[in-house]
Amino acid sequence: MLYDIFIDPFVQMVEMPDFFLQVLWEGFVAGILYALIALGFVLIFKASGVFNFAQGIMVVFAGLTLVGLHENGVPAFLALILTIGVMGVLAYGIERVVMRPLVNQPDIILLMATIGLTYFLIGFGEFVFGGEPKRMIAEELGLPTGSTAFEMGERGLVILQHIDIAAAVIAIIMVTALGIFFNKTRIGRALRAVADDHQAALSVGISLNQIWAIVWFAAGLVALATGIMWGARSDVSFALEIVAFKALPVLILGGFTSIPGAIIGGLIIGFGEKIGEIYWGGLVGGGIESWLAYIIALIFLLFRPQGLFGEKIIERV
Amino acid sequence: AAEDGNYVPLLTYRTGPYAGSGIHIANGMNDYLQMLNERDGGIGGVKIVIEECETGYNAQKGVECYEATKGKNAVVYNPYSTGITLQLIPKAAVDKIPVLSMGYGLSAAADGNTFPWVFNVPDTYWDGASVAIKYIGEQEGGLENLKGKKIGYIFLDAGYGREPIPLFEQMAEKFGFELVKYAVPGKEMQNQSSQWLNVRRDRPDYMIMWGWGAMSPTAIKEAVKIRYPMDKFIGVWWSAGDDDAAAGGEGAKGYKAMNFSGVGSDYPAIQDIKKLVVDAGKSQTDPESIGSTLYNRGVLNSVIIAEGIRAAQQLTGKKVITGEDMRAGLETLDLTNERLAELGLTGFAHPMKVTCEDHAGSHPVFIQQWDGEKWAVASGWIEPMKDLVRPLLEAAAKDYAEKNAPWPKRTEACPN
Amino acid sequence: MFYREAGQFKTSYEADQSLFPIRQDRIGLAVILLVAFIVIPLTANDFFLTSIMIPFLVFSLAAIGLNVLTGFAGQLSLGSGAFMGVGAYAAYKLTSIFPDVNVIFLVLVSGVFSAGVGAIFGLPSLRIKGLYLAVTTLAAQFFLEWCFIRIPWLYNYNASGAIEIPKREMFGVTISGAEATPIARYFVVLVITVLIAGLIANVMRGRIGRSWMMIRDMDIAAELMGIRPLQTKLLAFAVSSYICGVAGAMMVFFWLNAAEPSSYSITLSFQILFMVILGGLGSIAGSFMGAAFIWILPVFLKFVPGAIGIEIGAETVEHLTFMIVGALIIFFLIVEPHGFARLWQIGKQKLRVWPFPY
Amino acid sequence: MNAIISNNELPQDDFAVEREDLLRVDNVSLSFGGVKAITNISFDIKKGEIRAIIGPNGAGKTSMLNVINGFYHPQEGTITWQGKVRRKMKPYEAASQGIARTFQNVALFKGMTTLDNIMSGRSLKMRKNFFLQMAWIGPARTEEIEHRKKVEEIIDFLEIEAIRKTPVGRLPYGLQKRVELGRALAMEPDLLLLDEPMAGMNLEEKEDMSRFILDVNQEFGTTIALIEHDMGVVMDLSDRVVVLDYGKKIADGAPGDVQASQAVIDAYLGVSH
Amino acid sequence: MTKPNDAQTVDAGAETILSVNNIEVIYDHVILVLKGVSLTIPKGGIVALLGANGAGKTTTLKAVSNLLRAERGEVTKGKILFDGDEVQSLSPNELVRRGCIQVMEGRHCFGHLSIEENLLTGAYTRKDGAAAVRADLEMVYNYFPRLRERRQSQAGYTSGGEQQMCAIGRALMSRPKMILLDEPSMGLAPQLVEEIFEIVKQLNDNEGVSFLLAEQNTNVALRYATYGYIMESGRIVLDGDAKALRENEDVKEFYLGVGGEGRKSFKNVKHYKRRKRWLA
Ligand SMILES: Nc1ncnc2c1ncn2[C@@H]1O[C@H](COP(=O)(O)OP(=O)(O)OP(=O)(O)O)[C@@H](O)[C@H]1O
Ligand SMILES: Nc1ncnc2c1ncn2[C@@H]1O[C@H](COP(=O)(O)OP(=O)(O)OP(=O)(O)O)[C@@H](O)[C@H]1O
Ligand SMILES: [Mg+2]
Ligand SMILES: [Mg+2]
Repeated sequence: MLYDIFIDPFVQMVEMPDFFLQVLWEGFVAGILYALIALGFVLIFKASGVFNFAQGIMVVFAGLTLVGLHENGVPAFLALILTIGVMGVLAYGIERVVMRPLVNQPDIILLMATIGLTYFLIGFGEFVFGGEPKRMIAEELGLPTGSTAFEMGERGLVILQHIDIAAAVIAIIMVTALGIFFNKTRIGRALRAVADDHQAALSVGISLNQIWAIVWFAAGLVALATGIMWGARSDVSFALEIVAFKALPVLILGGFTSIPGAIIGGLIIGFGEKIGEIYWGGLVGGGIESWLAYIIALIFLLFRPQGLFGEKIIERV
Repeated sequence: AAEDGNYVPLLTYRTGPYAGSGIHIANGMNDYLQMLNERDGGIGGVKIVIEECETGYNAQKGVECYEATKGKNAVVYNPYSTGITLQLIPKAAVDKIPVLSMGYGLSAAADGNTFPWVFNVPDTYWDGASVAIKYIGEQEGGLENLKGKKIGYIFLDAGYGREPIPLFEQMAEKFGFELVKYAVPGKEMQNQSSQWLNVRRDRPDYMIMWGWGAMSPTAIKEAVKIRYPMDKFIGVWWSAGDDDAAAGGEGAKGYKAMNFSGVGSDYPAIQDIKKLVVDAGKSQTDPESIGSTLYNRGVLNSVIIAEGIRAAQQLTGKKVITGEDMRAGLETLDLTNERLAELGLTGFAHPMKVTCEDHAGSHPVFIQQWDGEKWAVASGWIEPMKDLVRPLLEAAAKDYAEKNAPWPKRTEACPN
Repeated sequence: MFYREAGQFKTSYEADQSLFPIRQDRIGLAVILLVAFIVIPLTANDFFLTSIMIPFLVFSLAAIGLNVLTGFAGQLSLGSGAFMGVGAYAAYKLTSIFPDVNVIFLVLVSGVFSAGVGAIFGLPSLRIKGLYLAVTTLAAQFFLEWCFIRIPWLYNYNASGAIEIPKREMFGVTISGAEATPIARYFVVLVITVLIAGLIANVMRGRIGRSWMMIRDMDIAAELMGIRPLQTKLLAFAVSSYICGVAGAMMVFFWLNAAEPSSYSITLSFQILFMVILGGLGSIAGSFMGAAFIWILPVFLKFVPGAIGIEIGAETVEHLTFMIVGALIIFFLIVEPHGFARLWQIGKQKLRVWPFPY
Repeated sequence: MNAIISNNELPQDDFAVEREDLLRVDNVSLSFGGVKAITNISFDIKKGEIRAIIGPNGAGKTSMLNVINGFYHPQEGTITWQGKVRRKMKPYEAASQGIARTFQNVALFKGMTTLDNIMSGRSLKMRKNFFLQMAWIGPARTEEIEHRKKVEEIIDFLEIEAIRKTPVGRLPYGLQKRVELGRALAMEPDLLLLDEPMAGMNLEEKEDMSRFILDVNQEFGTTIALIEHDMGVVMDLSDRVVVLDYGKKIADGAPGDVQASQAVIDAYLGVSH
Repeated sequence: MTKPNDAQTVDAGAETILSVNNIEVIYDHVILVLKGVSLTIPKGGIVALLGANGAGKTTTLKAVSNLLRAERGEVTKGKILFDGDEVQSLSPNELVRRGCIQVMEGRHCFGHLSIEENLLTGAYTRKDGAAAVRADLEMVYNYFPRLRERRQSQAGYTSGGEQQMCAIGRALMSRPKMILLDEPSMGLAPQLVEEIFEIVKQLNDNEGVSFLLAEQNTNVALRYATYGYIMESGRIVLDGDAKALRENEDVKEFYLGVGGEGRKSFKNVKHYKRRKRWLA
């Protein structure tokens, strides 16, 4: 038993380095994909202190819109542009109908409002697109398919899916772009101000309406990217919404307000989860992935209650 | 609503995470019954009153649908979810409405003596599991050659996927192969890379899958990704959807699955459906999906319902029957080749017969293979290993009755 | 006009501290209880009892449980579904170990197990706060759910992996299992829910309830006034989980009859959370209102079109239901962010000044 | 009239000799990262006195109170409470030893009514357990009513009868401060720490508040440490004053003396009052 | 509303920067807080709004700056004119852009932002370039040297007074024409109180900024203000030139604490219940 826990896994890692590398790669890809979802959450949290429960469904919604348009004969790239437009309209609508009347309310109320939004989008999305899963038009969008295998040793093989590489590249570009946008611009500072105190932000002349429309739109774009990437992995269906839960530990681990935190958190969870499941999961019957991420996050939190890069929780009287 | 017809509530799901599979089933069930209404004016001269109730594959909503519809003289329930089936089993005897769980649900319910109100023709999961192993044995040139082989089992980590495990384990011992299990948690359906990494490491000779909803297409994609030989990958009949296989693209070519309902749309009855129902705009079915595996599965389900009603009408001489009549009818169900031919469904299914003792019947199953675009039959009818399955079934039924003591004794007379 | 407290004078602190100091409120409560205990049983059909009233009461109780933790003690929890599951599995095991003991007693005892589990998962709350605390409760949720699947002992090694409720009687009346009549089950659920709601209302107006609210409103100040944060939070976790556990056990024993692990999934946790927030954080009456909204409204919407003879597909109804419920959630939050309970209060206040506004 | 001596060796005046120390702070230093909030401060609070702590903004006054009731833990120095050196303790332990306070930024329990807020001050004095509370009838109720009587006295005393049932979040600032005082009083503390109790009040209200503070001090014999920026109030109410500036003590003594000190005028008062 | 009131606003438009006409404010749809309040602030004036706790000063200021909505309050009657335009329907940020900014009671700094970032958010609506903003930042630091020392600290951890300075400094950063100051002196050391009012005076003299001050510290407020209004229970009960108010016997007694025989000691205040009120 002790051997199984403390020695065997490491022996395996050394004996089958190709496989270990593959595990690391899968962990990396999973981490990147989680990070993409988490990024959407971070944007909105950073800008309003709202935990946007609807991010998961926005991912589905964006993916379905894209595929749905294509199915109706719109060329792939035009469909992409139209989808971006739809996300813009959605952002404006959310700002107008949900956020604006609820300014200055406690976080939990805003969270609840995004849950209402989730319900609405589920119903609306299924109403428009039906509940059937749809195939992502990855190829049509020019995303690479296929895979490359690297030989290692005699029978070793590390297989890299091109789509995964594309996902990683896109994620890194988005994170950098958003990071710069939010940290280096006037709007970035305003965002953080809004998250701290809506009323005070209003009083210094920050237009919450404008800020919210911008971030919801940005979150919509992230959702679209996420939808494309996740959709290419499995299918675009409402079941994808469940995957969004995976963003929670990532988010919490990285800290709700940090864009790099989303990536680092994603990677920690991705690596931890894959390695844990593959090398230790078998000991308890497998499937530990469903909670391992939370336990990893929990352990980190016990040392840093605000997450790795989160803003310190201010305690003062 | 039901005074002038036989009321058949259909618990379906066209929404939620399992909608991808559920929609086709729902369409198939609905269309066949409608076709009977259109073509024959129903069954035995009375119309079938069809009502769908959306469950979203959620047990609570399923029960709610049941409660809302049972009072309208429902004749039979098809829950299409193991979870809902389990809730309905004890209620069936009390409310006197049979439950037809075709090829799913509680395997033990095949024991008609313990579960007079539950039917799971044509097969239980244990039948399926035994067929899978038998087929692999055939591929290897005999069951004795299974010795030393490694067979992987990837399953949805829920009652559904776990049920076949005892039989697999028993067979592993008996035939000397090694069973490796890969559980896919429901929440991780679309995120199976760990499981498939493990498959890659363990290199099983064959893979068997018990998947549903979004799990199946994802698994097939992942299998393609790790370059698993697809012709050694066999799914249960619920992982046999066209969309499931299509998701894997080119690479999915060669994937196999068990099936017990016909492939394709060349059957006269199905052509009738197309003409009278779908083309007439009376259904939501996408014409292209007619003849797909899950659609046909839905059709077969309705065939059994219809035949059950007909049998009940003959048995009782009534036109509008009750749940109790239906139960008796189902127990005399005998779907012969001749009858299938009459129905315009020659070769659509293996003949099936229900007896009072055996509500499943362990009917033969065939294997189909994906050719990159559609399914093609890849084997003859394979008999389940009844000798293994039946004792297990009976033991399970006994166990169920004990655990749920006091479980009522069968009081229903055997109609034949 | 009708809702006036003028003229009602309280002469003792006892009277002032009673749960319903205003006479109209007392009358209202009496009417509600009368309806619940007499009118409904006399008039309702099976569907109403089984699909509306029983689930509504079970969910109300669960919402009260979560409200204790989130609404009163301010600790966000997304694990109530799993704690309900602990109660359900514990009760199931207890009935199979002690087949002769009264099942209601066992259901009430089962809550003790979830209280224990809840308290364990409450430990990190000393350090982790707010949304971050969600991670602990989520860990509880997913870990426990996994246990329900992976520990076959919990479901007596059933092949189906589910728990099924055996038939049990009390005073010669079958109260659990499929044969139990909806009326019998309704009464059991009603009595337990009303009882626990009453007891918790008592706790809330005393020292312990106050200490929870102190932690919620300003934990630092509470600590500076002598409240021990860990003890207080753990007690809240335990009490909340106890109630959720009992609700979970009732859910399978008196409503569903059988349950799979997925019955206690995160979806359930969220459902309960919605009820609490929409009903009003920190209000027991609100828990009932929230449960009514989240449970009864969709059922109602689902069967309305059929009842009034409109032909639309079952799934369209479902889609519309989702959209309407979603829109209503947002609508009500905009009208009154503090939930139905506050809406009700404001309504009363308006009534008080009626017909002269302000 | 004597010069203010700004180190720790204060001449013992009559007032100090008569009474014993309730609390002593010796050489306490506290810093946050680079910020030194308190540097090597010593002073004492005698039983029964009103001790004012004044100083410019950011001088470390609030931090001092936080140290006294255990919310901050100083890096150096000792605190002696009723003659015994106190170990590092949690705020709730300090509270149970009899230290109560009000806060600079009102820290009421926003979701509760005035009555409940003040009742919450009695938490430490109430004992009945969970199960008794559940039953309500019987001991728990008797206890509750007993304490309610005390609380009503306080409400009466502070003249806030009218807002008894109002949720405190809706009260104007000044009343919130008063409720907060009530809450602290309900703890029946030995030492009451008041952090700017009169900020944001007009004259009339300040007069009322002064009256309350004096009454508490005289009628209940409660020792009070008071931070306040209104010099009129400080001069009139306090027995002794300690002055902080940039975390250091710059003066300590009788109000009149302190007010006359040039160091205090430069650092704090500006134009003389 | 009466005719003269209307007439007044029309012809006063020229030199009035802000006029509040007979407004009513209701919170939560049921709590009537302001019962017809009218104020006029001349361009370049410093007007003090005095009154006891809960009189409605804060509410009046929020009504002007349109922050009531965020508190579920609304103006149900009356008109507010800023710089000649009706502003009730404008968003708060539009008001700031037009030059009317509020310093909220109770500080409301952005706790997670550093002091400097807090100040910079004040310049959010400005479009006149980074250099000008930097210059103003310098100006604020010169007014409040303490802030310069703490510029990198998170505002949430600074002392109460530091936060107050930060809030005022932040408002100055928007280069307003008019500032609504809600209890600026609260929690500030006496020296600083004087300084703040000196700053107010300077801004008023040099840049022509107008002020509406809600203050409890009547003494200082009336020294610096040109005009004063006294509120009670949601109504204006007295108004007049600051000088006249300072001389008013009632004001002297209840707000300035100088009865007939000079300042009385807080120690000797009698414990008596409510005193005379202008309104019963
Ligand atoms: N959000 C709110 N909801 C309900 N009532 C409120 C709200 N805000 C203020 N009030 C009420 O409005 C009245 C006026 O409050 P306001 O804050 O304007 O007074 P103020 O004159 O600024 O007092 P202070 O000097 O204490 O700041 C008070 O009675 C208060 O209870
Ligand atoms: N938790 C903390 N972290 C960092 N710095 C702190 C913390 N607490 C206080 N400080 C700093 O210590 C110094 C003293 O703060 P304190 O609150 O004690 O001042 P104060 O004397 O009460 O001032 P005021 O009269 O303005 O309230 C301030 O500069 C403040 O920024
Ligand atoms: Mg301070
Ligand atoms: Mg105010």
